[in-house]
Amino acid sequence: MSRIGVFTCHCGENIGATVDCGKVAECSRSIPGVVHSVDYKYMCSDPGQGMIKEAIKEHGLTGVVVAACSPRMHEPTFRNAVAEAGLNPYLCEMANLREHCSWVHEKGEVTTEKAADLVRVMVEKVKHNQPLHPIRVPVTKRALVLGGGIAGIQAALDIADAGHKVVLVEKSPSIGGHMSQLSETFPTLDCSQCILTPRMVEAARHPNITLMTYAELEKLEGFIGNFKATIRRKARKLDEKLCTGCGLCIQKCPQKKIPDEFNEGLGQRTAIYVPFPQAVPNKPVIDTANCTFFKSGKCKVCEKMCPTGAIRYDQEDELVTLDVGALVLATGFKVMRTDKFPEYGYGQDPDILDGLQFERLASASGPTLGVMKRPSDGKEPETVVFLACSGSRDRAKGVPYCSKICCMYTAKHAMLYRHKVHHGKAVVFYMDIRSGGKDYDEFVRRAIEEDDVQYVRGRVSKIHREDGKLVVKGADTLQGGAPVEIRADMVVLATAVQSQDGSEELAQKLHVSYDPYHFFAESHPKLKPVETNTAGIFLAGACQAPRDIPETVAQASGAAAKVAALFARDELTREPVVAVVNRLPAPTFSYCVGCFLCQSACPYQAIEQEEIKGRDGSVLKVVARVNAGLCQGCGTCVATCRTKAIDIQGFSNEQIYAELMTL
Amino acid sequence: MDLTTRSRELLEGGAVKAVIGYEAGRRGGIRPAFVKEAAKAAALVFDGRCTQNLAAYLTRREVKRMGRVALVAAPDTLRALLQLMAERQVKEEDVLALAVAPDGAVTELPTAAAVEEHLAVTAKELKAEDRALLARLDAMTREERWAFWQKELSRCVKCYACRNACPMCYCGHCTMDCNRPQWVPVASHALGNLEYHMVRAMHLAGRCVECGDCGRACPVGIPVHLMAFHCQESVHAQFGQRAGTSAKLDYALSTFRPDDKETFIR
Amino acid sequence: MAFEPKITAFVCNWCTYAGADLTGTSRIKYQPNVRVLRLPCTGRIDFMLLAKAFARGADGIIVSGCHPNDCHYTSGNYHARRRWMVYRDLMDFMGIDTRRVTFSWVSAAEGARWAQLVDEVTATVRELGPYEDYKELALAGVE
Amino acid sequence: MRIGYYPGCSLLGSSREFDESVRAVMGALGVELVQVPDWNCCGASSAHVLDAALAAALPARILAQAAAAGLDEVLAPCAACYNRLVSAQDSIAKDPRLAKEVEEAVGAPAGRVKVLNVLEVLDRLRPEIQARIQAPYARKVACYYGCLLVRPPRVVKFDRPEDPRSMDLLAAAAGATPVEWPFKTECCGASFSVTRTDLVAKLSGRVLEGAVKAGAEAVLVACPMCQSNLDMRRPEINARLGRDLEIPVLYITQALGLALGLEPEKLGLQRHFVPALARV
Repeated sequence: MSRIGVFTCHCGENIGATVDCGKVAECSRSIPGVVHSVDYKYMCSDPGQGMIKEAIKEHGLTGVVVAACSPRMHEPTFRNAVAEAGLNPYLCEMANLREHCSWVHEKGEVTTEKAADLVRVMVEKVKHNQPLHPIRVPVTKRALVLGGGIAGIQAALDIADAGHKVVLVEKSPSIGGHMSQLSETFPTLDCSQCILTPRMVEAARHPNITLMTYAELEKLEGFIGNFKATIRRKARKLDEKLCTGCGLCIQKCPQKKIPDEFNEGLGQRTAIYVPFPQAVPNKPVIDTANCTFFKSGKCKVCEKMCPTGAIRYDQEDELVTLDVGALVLATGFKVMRTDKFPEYGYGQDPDILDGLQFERLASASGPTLGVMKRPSDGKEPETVVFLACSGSRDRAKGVPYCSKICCMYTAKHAMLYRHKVHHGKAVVFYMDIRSGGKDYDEFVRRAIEEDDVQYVRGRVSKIHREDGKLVVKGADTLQGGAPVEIRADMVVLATAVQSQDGSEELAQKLHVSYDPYHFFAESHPKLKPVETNTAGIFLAGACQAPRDIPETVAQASGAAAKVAALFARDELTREPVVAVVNRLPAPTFSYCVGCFLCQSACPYQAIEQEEIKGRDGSVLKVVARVNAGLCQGCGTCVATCRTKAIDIQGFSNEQIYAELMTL
Repeated sequence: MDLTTRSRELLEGGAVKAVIGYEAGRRGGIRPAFVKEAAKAAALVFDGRCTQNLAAYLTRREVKRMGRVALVAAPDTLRALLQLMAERQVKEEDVLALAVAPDGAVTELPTAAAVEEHLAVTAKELKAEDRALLARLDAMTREERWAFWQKELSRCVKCYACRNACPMCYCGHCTMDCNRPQWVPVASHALGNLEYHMVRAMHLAGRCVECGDCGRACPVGIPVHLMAFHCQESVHAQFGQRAGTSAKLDYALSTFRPDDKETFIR
Repeated sequence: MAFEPKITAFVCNWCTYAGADLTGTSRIKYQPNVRVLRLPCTGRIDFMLLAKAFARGADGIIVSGCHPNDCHYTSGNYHARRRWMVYRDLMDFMGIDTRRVTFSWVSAAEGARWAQLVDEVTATVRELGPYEDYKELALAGVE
Repeated sequence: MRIGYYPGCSLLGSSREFDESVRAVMGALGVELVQVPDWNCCGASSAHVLDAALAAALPARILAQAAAAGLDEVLAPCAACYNRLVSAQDSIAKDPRLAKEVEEAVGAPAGRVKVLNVLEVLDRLRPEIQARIQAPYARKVACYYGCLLVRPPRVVKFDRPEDPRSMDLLAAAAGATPVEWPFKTECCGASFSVTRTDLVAKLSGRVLEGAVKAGAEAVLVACPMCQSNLDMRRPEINARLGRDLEIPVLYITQALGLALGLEPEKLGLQRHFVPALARV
């Protein structure tokens, strides 16, 4: 027999002014099963909580209803209080008299009646509550960081410095990411590689960090604290242990005409290559699609040249399985390519570049060694036009969002160009200048005022080539939309920042949500910016949204702090609001008939198949089982189950039915 | 090869433990037959009168215990067989479907793929009388439909013949049997009857192969099958899939498309 | 006494319940006819609950959760939406008055929208009057 | 092949040679053109800036007439007519209220007749064209599409909006060598032809100059307005450019007709202001 206590709170005037709390307490006293009902000014205060604890002991309560504010506000408070009095905390429920009643209705009998109804509903629910116990899961104290750009490097270093093991997985042959391609960085114009490469080396040398470059995540199973990740280590065709990185193979490789990804196609590389001289690890890979030996069966120059005999043509991809407790996603971004711009010639003109290509052109380690030469003929460009918002904020291009970094890097580009070509003319077409950030606007002003970059507010409708020049046609909206035509030698499109290729597939592999543009979705836009909706998977950098370097680094450290906090514990406890499949004695075993139609309803793949075996080992029945570590308690499976075999703790069929039948 | 000869071979060779088919019953009727001995295979018949969906027997414990069986199957039986495979109630290797052509020739369909292929050429079509009644209901006002069903369901005695006849009603523990909480009242009164039939229809949405056996089983002649048909047609119209078309069919109500159209949601 | 409809609302914890909390915090007033039942997710809302709400004498029902894409559990609302698409069809087929059932998305940020929704539904159902058909039926269940 | 035919006003007047050459080429390729009975003005140039309902109703009536005559597809060679017909269909499809209004005005629903431009129809016939070439039109040509055939892309859904290809492929089929040039869809000045000849001279002048610079010996068009502006306004253009450009402007159907061995007079080549006959 239930012995329920009802505690009605006035919340000062908040409830008391519109609801007759005394009457609510009195009505509640007459509900069958209620043995104690009081009202008090502030239930959440110390004396208020004391009243609840006292009553539990004095009346031997088996359930508590606190009629006060929203459970989203004070449920933990009252459940703790109840637990302190020795009652299972999950035997306490709250009736929401404040947000759902007193604050939204006028003072009067109807409102008091509604308040009494709300209490009655919760009393009937709590009668069907079961004592529940937090779920404990162990934690594997090793993190997996996906993506070896600055976000991944920073996150890995911070986690490693906190004393935990990290595996840093990067899909290309070297860590470094986009930042390693940049020439100089805004707003300080310090050389990107000079500040990045020490961190790359640090990551490689850190005793807690294992680097896996030229590798990708194949599969992820498990749940927070207990993930099992399968990594595909792509075949470098090289024994990394033997290779000393001397580079002889690269020098002698006869295949030298392959467009160089690191230089964004502006340079060429060999078939056996390291992406750039400062690569970490400094171990080459063989690009089998372009290698003469792999294409024709003849060559093997690299094998002949290698002083340590490290070349392995027959090496295969290798699958490695890792137990990890947390993941940091730091897979970065890509930029829209110029071929997406029909109005600017479908990417056919070699002198129309995207921002990353310009970075390589301006970089001291780039294909021109930092000398301004336009790609078509190697001449020094005398007029360069920069187009901000190329593709961004443009619904027709499918990118309605702002790419965030372009205003700043366009100013930087124009500035770098002016520093290198003193007599050159730099023109920027822009929509707005968005330069929020420390020292950012000052930087843009410097470009305009000190470096004489001409800023034209307007869009460019067309670029075509005429008499060896690129004719850039636009409008100057500050001059009443007057047509502007500039004959340029080179055009740089600040193309949109987009989610990395394969983001959608990766998100689905990991069961994290993503936005319509395939950027990974944070758990809460303001309060949980580095968490995903999947516990134990965190976000860092531009895989979530366009970001600049300082923001990326800050977020990476944030994600690392979350991982470190998770790893500070040996065990995790989770709310026991999870689904459970009922179990019965033989021969029924469970109401579950094993149709598993609930399986696809589960957003977390938490429903497994369990074989119930007889003494002889034969399978008697296959039924569903919920992995409590994976289950997040949405209850979609419950509504799907025809036999009512599956139910959810805390919101069980009996509880909800009892609530409904009270109305 | 005809049904009897083939059945005899299958039983003699031990390829199957039983042939589930039809035989002549009393007064010129037809009844299901479970032939376990080759000698009795001669009793098997297959003609237009053989409408009962024999797939309903496949999930019975007694049949499951037999081992591999051959199943004399009309198209709806085959659909039910595929749906049962999709719902993991029947294993591909446990059933050999025997489709009988009008001339008596037997086609053996040993795999799900073979069944799917066989069915792919026969489009599912509702019977003219069912279509007519559905159209009539569709043309009614809401109030008329309410009155129609109230009148029909007032005859329901909750004998569960419809549930027993249905190949998809294999749940050991039906929602109707659930008493904690007692979702649906046990007694056969207006509320319980409506709730029972709506639950059944919803539970068949996306799963019903539209064989109509539930309606034929009803002793008081309620067109109970139309409720399931309606749900099934709703699933087909909105999500573009039919139950019993593939042994790997995803359940329409536990899958989704983000762009499912939501005209009525505010 | 004038007819006051009884409205039962099934809402998810993360969006609509939180949205209704915000209505309170913002002190936006609305009709007191609604009784809210909190569930973790719209995916948890069994169609049977809607049937039982009518059986218990509800004149109107609100079912509300997170907007598409916003589900706390990623996809519970998508599953719920499919279920409702079919169940609403079935209700209509059986002659149940679907004007009395309102499906809606109300996010945690839409406090004003929740108030507006409750007011609109209350007004609509008040106009429709008590759900006599179902009440008669429910009486049969009492015996 | 049997296809509906909507000539529109230009093809009866200022651009008779377009009508003549379309009919000649289609005849040579065995296509039967069935004129839409009792057709009316498409509303081009003015209706759509004055009255949205009228701009939809005029094309709707044409299409209703076509549907009533049992036609599934209608060829509208004039690019302006084509654009109006397609745009009206689009706005009617998107706006049920407009659809109702138009249906009341016309007395019949707009129907589902597919509207095709001349390049679309010829593109289907490319294999036949290639097979019947008798006198390859072996010249360097600049294919000039103008604006109406490809814009707005979401409505007309034809070819690549900024760098269309279909005419180039047809010209190549006729034995010509299409040049790469940046003015394929540049504005010719269109209906300013009458009111602001100075603007037309400037805009069309750039187009022509571009074609010449790219090495073209002829400009090919598929729009009466492009043709008149580049051809009829040549004196103004030349005056403005201070040059004496003599490059002829042919309809794609005229070039194809020549390649198919049809007589120049049948293709209306004698009607041009800038002598085309002498140079073909």
